[in-house]
Amino acid sequence: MLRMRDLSGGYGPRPVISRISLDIAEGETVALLGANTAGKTTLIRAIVGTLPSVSGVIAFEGRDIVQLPAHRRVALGIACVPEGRHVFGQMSVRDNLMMGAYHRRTEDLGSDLADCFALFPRVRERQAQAAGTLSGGEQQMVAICRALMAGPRLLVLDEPSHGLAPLMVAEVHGAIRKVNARGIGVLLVEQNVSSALKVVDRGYVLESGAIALSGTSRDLQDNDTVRRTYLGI
Amino acid sequence: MAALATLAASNAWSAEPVKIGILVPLSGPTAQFGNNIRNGVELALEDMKETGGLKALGADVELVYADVPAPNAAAAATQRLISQDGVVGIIGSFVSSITLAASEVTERAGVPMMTHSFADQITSRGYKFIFQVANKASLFGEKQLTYALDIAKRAGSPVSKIAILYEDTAYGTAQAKGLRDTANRLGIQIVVDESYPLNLTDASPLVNKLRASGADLVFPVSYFNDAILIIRTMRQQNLDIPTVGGAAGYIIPDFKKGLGDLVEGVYSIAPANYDALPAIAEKYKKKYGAFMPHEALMYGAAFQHMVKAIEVAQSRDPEKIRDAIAALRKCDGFSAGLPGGCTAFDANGLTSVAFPVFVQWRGDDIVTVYPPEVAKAPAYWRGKEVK
Amino acid sequence: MMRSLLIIAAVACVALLLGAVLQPRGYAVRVVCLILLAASLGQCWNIVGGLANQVSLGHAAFFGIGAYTSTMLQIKFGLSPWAGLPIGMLFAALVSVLLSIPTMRLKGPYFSLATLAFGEACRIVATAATGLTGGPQGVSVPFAGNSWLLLQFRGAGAYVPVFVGLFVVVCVAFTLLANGRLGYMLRAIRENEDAAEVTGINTLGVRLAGGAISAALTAATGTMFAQFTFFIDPDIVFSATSISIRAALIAILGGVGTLAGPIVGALVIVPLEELLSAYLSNKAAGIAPLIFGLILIGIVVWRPSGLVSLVTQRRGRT
Amino acid sequence: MIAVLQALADGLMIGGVYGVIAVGLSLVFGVLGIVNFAQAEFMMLGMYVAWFAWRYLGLDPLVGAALSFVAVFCLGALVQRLLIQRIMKAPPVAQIFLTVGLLIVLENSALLLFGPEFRTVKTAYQTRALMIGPIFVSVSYLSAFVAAVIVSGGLWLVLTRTWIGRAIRATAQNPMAATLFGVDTRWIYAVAFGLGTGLSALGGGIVLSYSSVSPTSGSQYVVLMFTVVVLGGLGSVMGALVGGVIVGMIQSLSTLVMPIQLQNLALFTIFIALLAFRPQGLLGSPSR
Repeated sequence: MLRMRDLSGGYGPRPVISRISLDIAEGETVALLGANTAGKTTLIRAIVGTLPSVSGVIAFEGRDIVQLPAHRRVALGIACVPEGRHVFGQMSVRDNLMMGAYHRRTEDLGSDLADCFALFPRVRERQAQAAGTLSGGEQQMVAICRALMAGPRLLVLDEPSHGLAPLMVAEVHGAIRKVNARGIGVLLVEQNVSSALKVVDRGYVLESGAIALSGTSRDLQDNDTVRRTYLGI
Repeated sequence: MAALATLAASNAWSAEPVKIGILVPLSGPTAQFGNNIRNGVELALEDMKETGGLKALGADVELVYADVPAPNAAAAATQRLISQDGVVGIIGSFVSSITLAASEVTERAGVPMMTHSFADQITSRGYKFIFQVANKASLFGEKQLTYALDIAKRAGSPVSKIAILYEDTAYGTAQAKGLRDTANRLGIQIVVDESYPLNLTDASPLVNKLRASGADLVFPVSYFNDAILIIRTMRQQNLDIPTVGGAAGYIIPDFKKGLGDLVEGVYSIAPANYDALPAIAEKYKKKYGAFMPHEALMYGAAFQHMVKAIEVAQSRDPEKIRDAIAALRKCDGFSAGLPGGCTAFDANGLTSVAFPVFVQWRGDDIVTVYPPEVAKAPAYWRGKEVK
Repeated sequence: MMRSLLIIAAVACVALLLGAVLQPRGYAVRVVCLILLAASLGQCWNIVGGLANQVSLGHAAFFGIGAYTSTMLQIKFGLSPWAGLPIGMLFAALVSVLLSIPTMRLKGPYFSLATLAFGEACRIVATAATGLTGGPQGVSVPFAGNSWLLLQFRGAGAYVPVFVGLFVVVCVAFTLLANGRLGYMLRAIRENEDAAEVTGINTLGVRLAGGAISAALTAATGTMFAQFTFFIDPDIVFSATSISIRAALIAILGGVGTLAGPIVGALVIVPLEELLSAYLSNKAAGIAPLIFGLILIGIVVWRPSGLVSLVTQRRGRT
Repeated sequence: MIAVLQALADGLMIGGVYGVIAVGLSLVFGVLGIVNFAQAEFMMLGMYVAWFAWRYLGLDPLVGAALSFVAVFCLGALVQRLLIQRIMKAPPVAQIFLTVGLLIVLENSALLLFGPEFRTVKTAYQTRALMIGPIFVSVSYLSAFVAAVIVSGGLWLVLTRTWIGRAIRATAQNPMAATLFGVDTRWIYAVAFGLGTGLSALGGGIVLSYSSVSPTSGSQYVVLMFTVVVLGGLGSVMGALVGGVIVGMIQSLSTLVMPIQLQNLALFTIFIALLAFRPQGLLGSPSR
């Protein structure tokens, strides 16, 4: 579904990520692992289109999207839960969800909303509240629901469990599995490597802007380097 | 200007033209008046050409404009006219503060300047090179009241309580002071004495005060924008007290265009009126499509006075021209349109002849109704003709 | 720091030289004076606007205070403007401290707009307080002939050394502030106020001091202006557009927070205005300011961080 | 007592109008983060459009104001694409600089195009007033006020009930996230700037119904507009309306106890004092 070849890019003349190749198959869940400054968010920004300078190939369902502006990628089926959630704080939760479906601009969103509420019943209760007044975990739910409202084929989540209580982390990861069960591909960026590897099929390890390792989640869990560096075993 | 330039070129045999600087606001908030002055001066120049230019010097007169939208730009522009363009005299400006700032430069440079700005201090600084063709603002205030009182008395409806509403500018405060001092001297009660910031956004507070005061006569001193707000708001509240405007906004063609029939019968004090000069006024109307406002007439007269003085002096020396301006008494052309019929000056450079007149709106025109020696028609007071 | 002082000295020498060779009662020397005044005004603004990034749009308040204090003291008590000058500066500094009580917590546009309102409030007070200021009719400085004692001269040429003096004082003040402890602290506040506070900088005191110095020097410029034009009224010296916003424009056009910024800004803006007015006044009304506005827009779109960035950027590259 | 009621009524009416001319300024700041000193010049252009519509199409200025909105919306959007967009990321001082330049250009373009004279419209209701008890209610203020309420209501509906309105609000709060969900923020910036300037132009049409226009009419309102939006909270639409009414009230009530000359001194004093206690304005959020 997503095919990346020799991708380099960054914010100025010096690239932050270089020559990255990565694949996500239809309906697959893939994790992107690595330390704080490894370039994970930069790679995500290249995929969703908000990175100022990129070169190389990103093909989504066979179409090269490297030059496609960010606001047109969501219509192809890429939706993102950005790092730090970035909900529209002064808008109601419901308006936040509506914004997720902006590229479709249809008022007929009943079933999509129902799907979201099924995933996170708490969101239904909070519908009329301003999103900025919710707790961090609730905002994360809104951010995920908002992305799902876009009707994506690939859901990109950047550090969705960051700063959440363990119980909430479990709920979010559970939701990711349910989403994947609906046939939606997932790219998950996590620092919390052990729990991430329980959710995904495969994973890539990023180091200093380049791919250092890749493999199935089982392979990675067994890999000595991964165990030492990220799992602390 | 283009026409002028070609004219100058065709007279190649003649000497270098004599340059006169026209220092007026052509942009900014008072651009309209600067524009009228330009029209007036150009018409005055045309008028003089017909009677045969500057014979004595064998040269043409060239106008050099300087656009001075605000007083901060006045000094530099004046200096530029004098030392770069080599003008022998300056005409301008409409706004008193611009005139005051510019005359500091003309005085030091020894170049004559003629103005019709009202401010009292223009000719009270003891300066030699500034000439004021109109009376001082305080005199306008005084006459505004005495003229109105006389008309009211003759109409049989004496006035005991008056209201003064004025913008807080140099022109408004000076005129209001004249009104106030005269009222106090004559024992007339001032029931409202209120200044307001220029360019009102809402006139209701003013008119509320006016309505509550029970004044018999109101003197609003304002430019156009405030004038129409005040008059309209008065009409809304059915206040039809006789209204005596303080020149400026009350005697321009736009006043009628904006208020229509509401202007009928409104009085104003004026430094001059075009009906004293029917032939030239007719020409002006044909050329510019509206009646000749007083500033066009006054500056046209000032300009002609200066040109005549150059001819009398037979010199381009500003000092000599200054002396000729001071000595000259000119009673033809535009000068004849001024009340008193002449342009002439006292030792301070203030007009020694002119006096303010009273005008009243009749249809599309303003008519001089007072004092009797210059009146063109009888005044109406509350709709009745005053005998 | 050495380089800054060299720049100031060079500009001062050129101005003095021009003052000496140009026709002393002519137009060109008057333009030199206007440039010096504009550069000084812009530099005063630059102290708070550039170093502390507090975009004041109310500097006309201090300018007007300076102009009126010395002028009224001269008219009412015969005091020389040389004596009125420090009194006006002190008064302006005091007002700036008072103003900072309500405005010190304000940030960004809120600060700018509060100072804009303050400048306008001062204009209204000056207009209404007829007894104190002469009101809207303005006041003329009585002319007593050439006199160093009364700081007034017949021609503009004699003002050049005086204005060069003002210019040098203001620029040196800026340089000392920019390179000294106070400047360092102002910049620290500009970058991150909370962090500056944590590191023990008395942010309030630093701001008050910077603001007071800027206000006092602006008042000095106002006094000089009054002695130069001989006529002031509230609309002239308390003008939001031709003093407050203009001071900011001069500094911004050249480059905010740099010594050379206001100098470059004044060197561009004043001659540009004069040239346009000289050549276009005879054409349709409004053309000159229209072109002036278009040039401003062109410059800011081309160089959003000011004209000085042309030089600094090139040096950065090589 | 009657004087107080009269002042309250006048303040409310004129304040509603202030609200409408200022709400566009607030919108422009809220969405683009730009303090637009040229906003009142767009209002002035709107006054001219309404005047021409009255003169040549016979439209009442309150109706012609719709044309003002459309014309200035297009101009504003164009100005945003050609100029403002280029300095969106520049420091705030550059933005001040640009909008001041724009102010000069617009004012003098109007002078060149329309000449320096004052223009005003004549309508039947201009000289009428209703008597409600002892209170005079000017029909022109009342119609202007009603127009202002309708416009504000319409704006509120657009911002909360339409896709474009949601996209504008989303962009104002978080342009990055808005982009992720398919909002072309550059287009939204142009639309928001057009909408903001268009609303001020529409307000200009409303003001023209009782006032006059000349190329410098904008300068009459520029400081007033800023006072209104800062009092209400920059970027807050409701705030601008509340701010408008407060400013109208202060101006009107202050004349009961002090000279009219000082009405704006009263306004600015309250303005600065209020900022000291609530630096983000009455309804503004502390974030921006």
